[in-house]
Amino acid sequence: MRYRAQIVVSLKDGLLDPQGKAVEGSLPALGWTNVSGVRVGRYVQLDLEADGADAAEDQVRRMAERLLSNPVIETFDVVDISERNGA
Amino acid sequence: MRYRAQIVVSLKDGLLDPQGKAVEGSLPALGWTNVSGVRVGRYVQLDLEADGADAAEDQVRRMAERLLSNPVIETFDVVDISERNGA
Amino acid sequence: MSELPRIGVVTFPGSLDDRDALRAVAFMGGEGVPLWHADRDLAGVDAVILPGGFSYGDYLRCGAIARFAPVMEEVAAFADAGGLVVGICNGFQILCEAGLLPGALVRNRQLRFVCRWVHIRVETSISPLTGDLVAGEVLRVPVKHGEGRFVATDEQLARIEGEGFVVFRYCGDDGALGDEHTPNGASNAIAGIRNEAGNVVGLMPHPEHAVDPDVGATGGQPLFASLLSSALARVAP
Amino acid sequence: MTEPLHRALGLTDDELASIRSTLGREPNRDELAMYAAMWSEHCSYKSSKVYLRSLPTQGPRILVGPGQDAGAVDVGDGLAAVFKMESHSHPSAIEPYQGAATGVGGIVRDVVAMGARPIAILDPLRFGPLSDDRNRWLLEGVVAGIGGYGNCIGVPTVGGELQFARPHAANPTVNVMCVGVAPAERLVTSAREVREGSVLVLFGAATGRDGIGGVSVLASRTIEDGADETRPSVQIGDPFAEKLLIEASLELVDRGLLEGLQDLGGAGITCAVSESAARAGLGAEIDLDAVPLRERGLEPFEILTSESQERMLAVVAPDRVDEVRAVCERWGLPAVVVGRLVDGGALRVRIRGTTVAEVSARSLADEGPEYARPREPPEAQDDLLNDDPTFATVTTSPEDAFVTVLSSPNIAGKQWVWEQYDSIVQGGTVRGPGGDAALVRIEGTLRALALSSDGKGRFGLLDPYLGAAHAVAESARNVACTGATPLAITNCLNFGNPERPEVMWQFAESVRGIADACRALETPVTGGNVSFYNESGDSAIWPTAMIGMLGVIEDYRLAVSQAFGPGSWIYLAGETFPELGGSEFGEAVLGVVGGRPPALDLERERALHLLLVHAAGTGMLQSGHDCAEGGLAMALAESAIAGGTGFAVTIPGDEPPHIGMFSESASRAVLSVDPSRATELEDAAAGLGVPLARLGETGGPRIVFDGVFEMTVEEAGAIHENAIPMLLAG
Ligand SMILES: Nc1ncnc2c1ncn2[C@@H]1O[C@H](COP(=O)(O)OP(=O)(O)O)[C@@H](O)[C@H]1O
Ligand SMILES: [Mg+2]
Repeated sequence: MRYRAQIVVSLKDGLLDPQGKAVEGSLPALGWTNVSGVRVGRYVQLDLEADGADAAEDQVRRMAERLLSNPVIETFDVVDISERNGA
Repeated sequence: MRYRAQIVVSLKDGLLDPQGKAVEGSLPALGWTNVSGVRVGRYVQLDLEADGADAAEDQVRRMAERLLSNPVIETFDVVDISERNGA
Repeated sequence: MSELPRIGVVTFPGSLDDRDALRAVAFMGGEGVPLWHADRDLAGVDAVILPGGFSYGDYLRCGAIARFAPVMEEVAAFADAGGLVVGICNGFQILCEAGLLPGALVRNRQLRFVCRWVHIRVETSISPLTGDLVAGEVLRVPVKHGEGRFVATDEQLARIEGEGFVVFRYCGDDGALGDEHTPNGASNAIAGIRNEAGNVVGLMPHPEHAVDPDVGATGGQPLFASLLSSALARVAP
Repeated sequence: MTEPLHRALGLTDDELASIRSTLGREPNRDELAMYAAMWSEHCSYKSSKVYLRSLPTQGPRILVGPGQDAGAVDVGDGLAAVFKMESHSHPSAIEPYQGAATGVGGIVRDVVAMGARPIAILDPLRFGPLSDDRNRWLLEGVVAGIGGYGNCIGVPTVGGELQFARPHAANPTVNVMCVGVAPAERLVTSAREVREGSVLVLFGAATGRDGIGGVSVLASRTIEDGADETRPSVQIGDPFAEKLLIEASLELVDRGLLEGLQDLGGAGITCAVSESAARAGLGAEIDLDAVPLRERGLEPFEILTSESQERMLAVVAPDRVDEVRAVCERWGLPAVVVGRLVDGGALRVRIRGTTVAEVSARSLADEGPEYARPREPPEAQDDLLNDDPTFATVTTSPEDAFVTVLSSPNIAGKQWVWEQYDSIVQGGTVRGPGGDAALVRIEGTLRALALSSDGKGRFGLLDPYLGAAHAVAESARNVACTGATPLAITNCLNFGNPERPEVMWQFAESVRGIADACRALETPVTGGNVSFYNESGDSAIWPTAMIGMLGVIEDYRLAVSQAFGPGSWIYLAGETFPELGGSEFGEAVLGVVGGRPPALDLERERALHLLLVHAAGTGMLQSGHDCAEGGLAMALAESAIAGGTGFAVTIPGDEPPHIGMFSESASRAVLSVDPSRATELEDAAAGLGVPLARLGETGGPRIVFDGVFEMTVEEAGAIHENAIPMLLAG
């Protein structure tokens, strides 16, 4: 079966997030003074063939560990895996 | 109340996504030949004070339109807004 | 008239080639006027350059944050009134983000920063940089960017091409187009474009780094010469 | 088993004992953390000090020698060139992009802390073979990180080195050199008048849990054991914040608002404060409540040793503090008063009104331990020397050997690397990457700084003394080839575990080699950095003394390039001996890393430099190029490729061609002159006692080794340029 997986890769908590810092710093000038804790990460979407959601999730996790993230500074989260009929 | 919003910004479908292609291209060498349609986007998480989820969502959309995404090349999706009690 | 054309160069936090642009203006016989991102004031200059660099680190998207700087309101008003505005590299990205030019600049196709001398072909005389040049002239200038691949929606691109808004294309030393000459994979080898009125131009290459023969080729000289004469020609709005 | 805290922090029992006796009591854990950070190998140089003292550091043009943030050289017109090299190998081995990026940030702050504007970066690198995809990942990440940071702060990267060797696979070597310029009288050195009561202002980024113990753990323990706890110590660089920090710092210096300026690097606030105080012969009081934090709940010892990037500490007269604040604010940087200098030598740390640490500033900064560790040559050393390719029987044809060496990644073109670097920003780059040395002009003058970085890993393995001396000689030769006079060096000494006698022997020999070469070439040492523990298990990296040479050319319009033009006569200056020991030919063609490295006669070397500078200054030369890795054949090929012009030469000497083509004899350069200037060059060479042999002529589209083989310049150029991209394509 065909699955679509969505993975979010973000910097480990506690690490400086320059992008988030820059976005947060620019918001007040745009009139938004009520925002905090901005963090910017990477979003990866991919399709894969697998027999069963478990197999799919298992592979996605291994891909995320080896290729999509560097465990030294990043954590990842498989936010969704769902079957895609057809296309 | 305090809300946490999660926004995903991705390149428009028509646009070449070299990052996605690079990831896809490196998978077979690692033994994963069953993956396709890799797209890489941006993930933004932020906290904001608002009276009510609708107000929060409304502001998040406006921030996404004005700052977090560029309509010429990107689309955005507010994947989640949920209340955060306390810190 | 003996008065020198006064060319403003805006410094944003993270601008890098602002000094180089001021130096190039002076080298070509103009008066460079430093402008500051936080000031709502263009000091009555005859033309404005948004220089290269990494404004606000180019975090999020190149130019996405700089476009909201106070000075940009003035630049937009200046442009609407017909004032000459030139965006170089990061400046080009800022103009696109601000909607003063169509399209956008995204990650190079090869996913790597590229610093290299290239050739560009002038496509039109209608722009603040090409008034003294004719279409077809080939210039040698450097590029240095990680996100210089020009893209636009199909409608935008059709209009840009249809109405001749393309000012520069990457090419070979003989002016021939070809993928191998395009350092970033830009649509239609586009290196620079203008707005409809023809008073705003943006380009990825760095003409300000190509005026002094002691440090390289001089393909930027005719572009700055054009800018200075257009600036002299028109009464600043 | 839980080991005692001091050991967990990298302090030995003896070190703890001496801390006890200085304090006259038990140190508390905050004090222990401060000592651990300051007395780490990285900060205290405890294993290397005794040797580094033997380096020549004096000279008529030396303004600031070792011991400051960076060294400074008088380059005329009252201007000083400030430069230093540093290693960021350990973090780069586990997070190549951020590890290398923060390496750039750190060395740039060292130069800024002297009050100089950074105008150039060089990045000598070593990796394992590109056949391994982890090594490709490391190279791609490190280069992207150096570019990502350097490009974003607007300092051109104008040179470096890239070499490959298996022992560098687990431990890549990432060194970064930064060069700056400042008016000599405005240099911010400890010589400045710093008074009791002066205020300590911390400005720049907020402080987080970055690289806590990073120095003492990351840099003082080998990757292997406890890779896991070292991991969180990698930091994320913020080049945008650094750019603002540079501009703010230089504005503070220009406006004369500072008594002192310190970057915060290894050991963070503890290091910056204790050094500022110790240098002034004073103590200090600091209040940790004032330090802006990035997250809640940092413990005192974390704030004290955090290595959060993009921060600076200014020493300011009390009546200037408001002006300092205003400048920082204009650049969008938080600036807070964290303390002041006080009489007596004590560094007192307060938080929430209570004193958490009280130690002698000098004991932290200057009275760290010092070891004369045992040293002895590895047993296998003689076998290595005896396995000499010079005497091997060679079946490979000269043409095949030529192609093999030309496409070896050590020799091949490095444009894949330097095209990812902005080498022209600031508008001063007269000669960027690709030549023997880069030339960066000094604004408002006709002078240019000539910069080259060189290390000789193979030679170093076979004979650390010669390896280091050759590195000094080659970097000076690279500079002289452009017509510039070599003036001074900085260095980064990359070695394995100093607790092993073989490594300590390699280190001592290397320092001896640098000292002798720098004395003979009159290029004193202005500073440097030592990186130990570059090993996993018992396989250390090749002993690599990386040399950063700085020279000056009086008129950059007379600078010489390596590119051939048509119609010139080609000369080889210097003499070729049968010396294939440790050569590229040996490794690439015969698969042998062994033999005796070429001999080095420093008097001959110096004579060659004098000839090169004289010949360039009188405009004799069409081209000049260092003849080193890959020998005469490669020097000729590189000049042909650079100029798109061929040549025809006869290899001198009666040995088999591969000796004359690939021997790496020292003190040689390939020169080309217009025939009308030939006798002039010959006379000059004779006058200086430099052997000079005419090899042939330039011109045409072909590379021709008479009676040996020929190929087109175009073909050779393609091989040279495509080698590394092809290896990276896997
Ligand atoms: N990592 C690098 N970064 C920037 N430039 C580099 C790098 N590696 C090599 N180069 C440049 O490539 C050219 C050739 O390098 P190298 O072979 O070490 O020169 P040489 O043998 O004359 O010392 C030099 O100009 C050098 O600055
Ligand atoms: Mg070299």
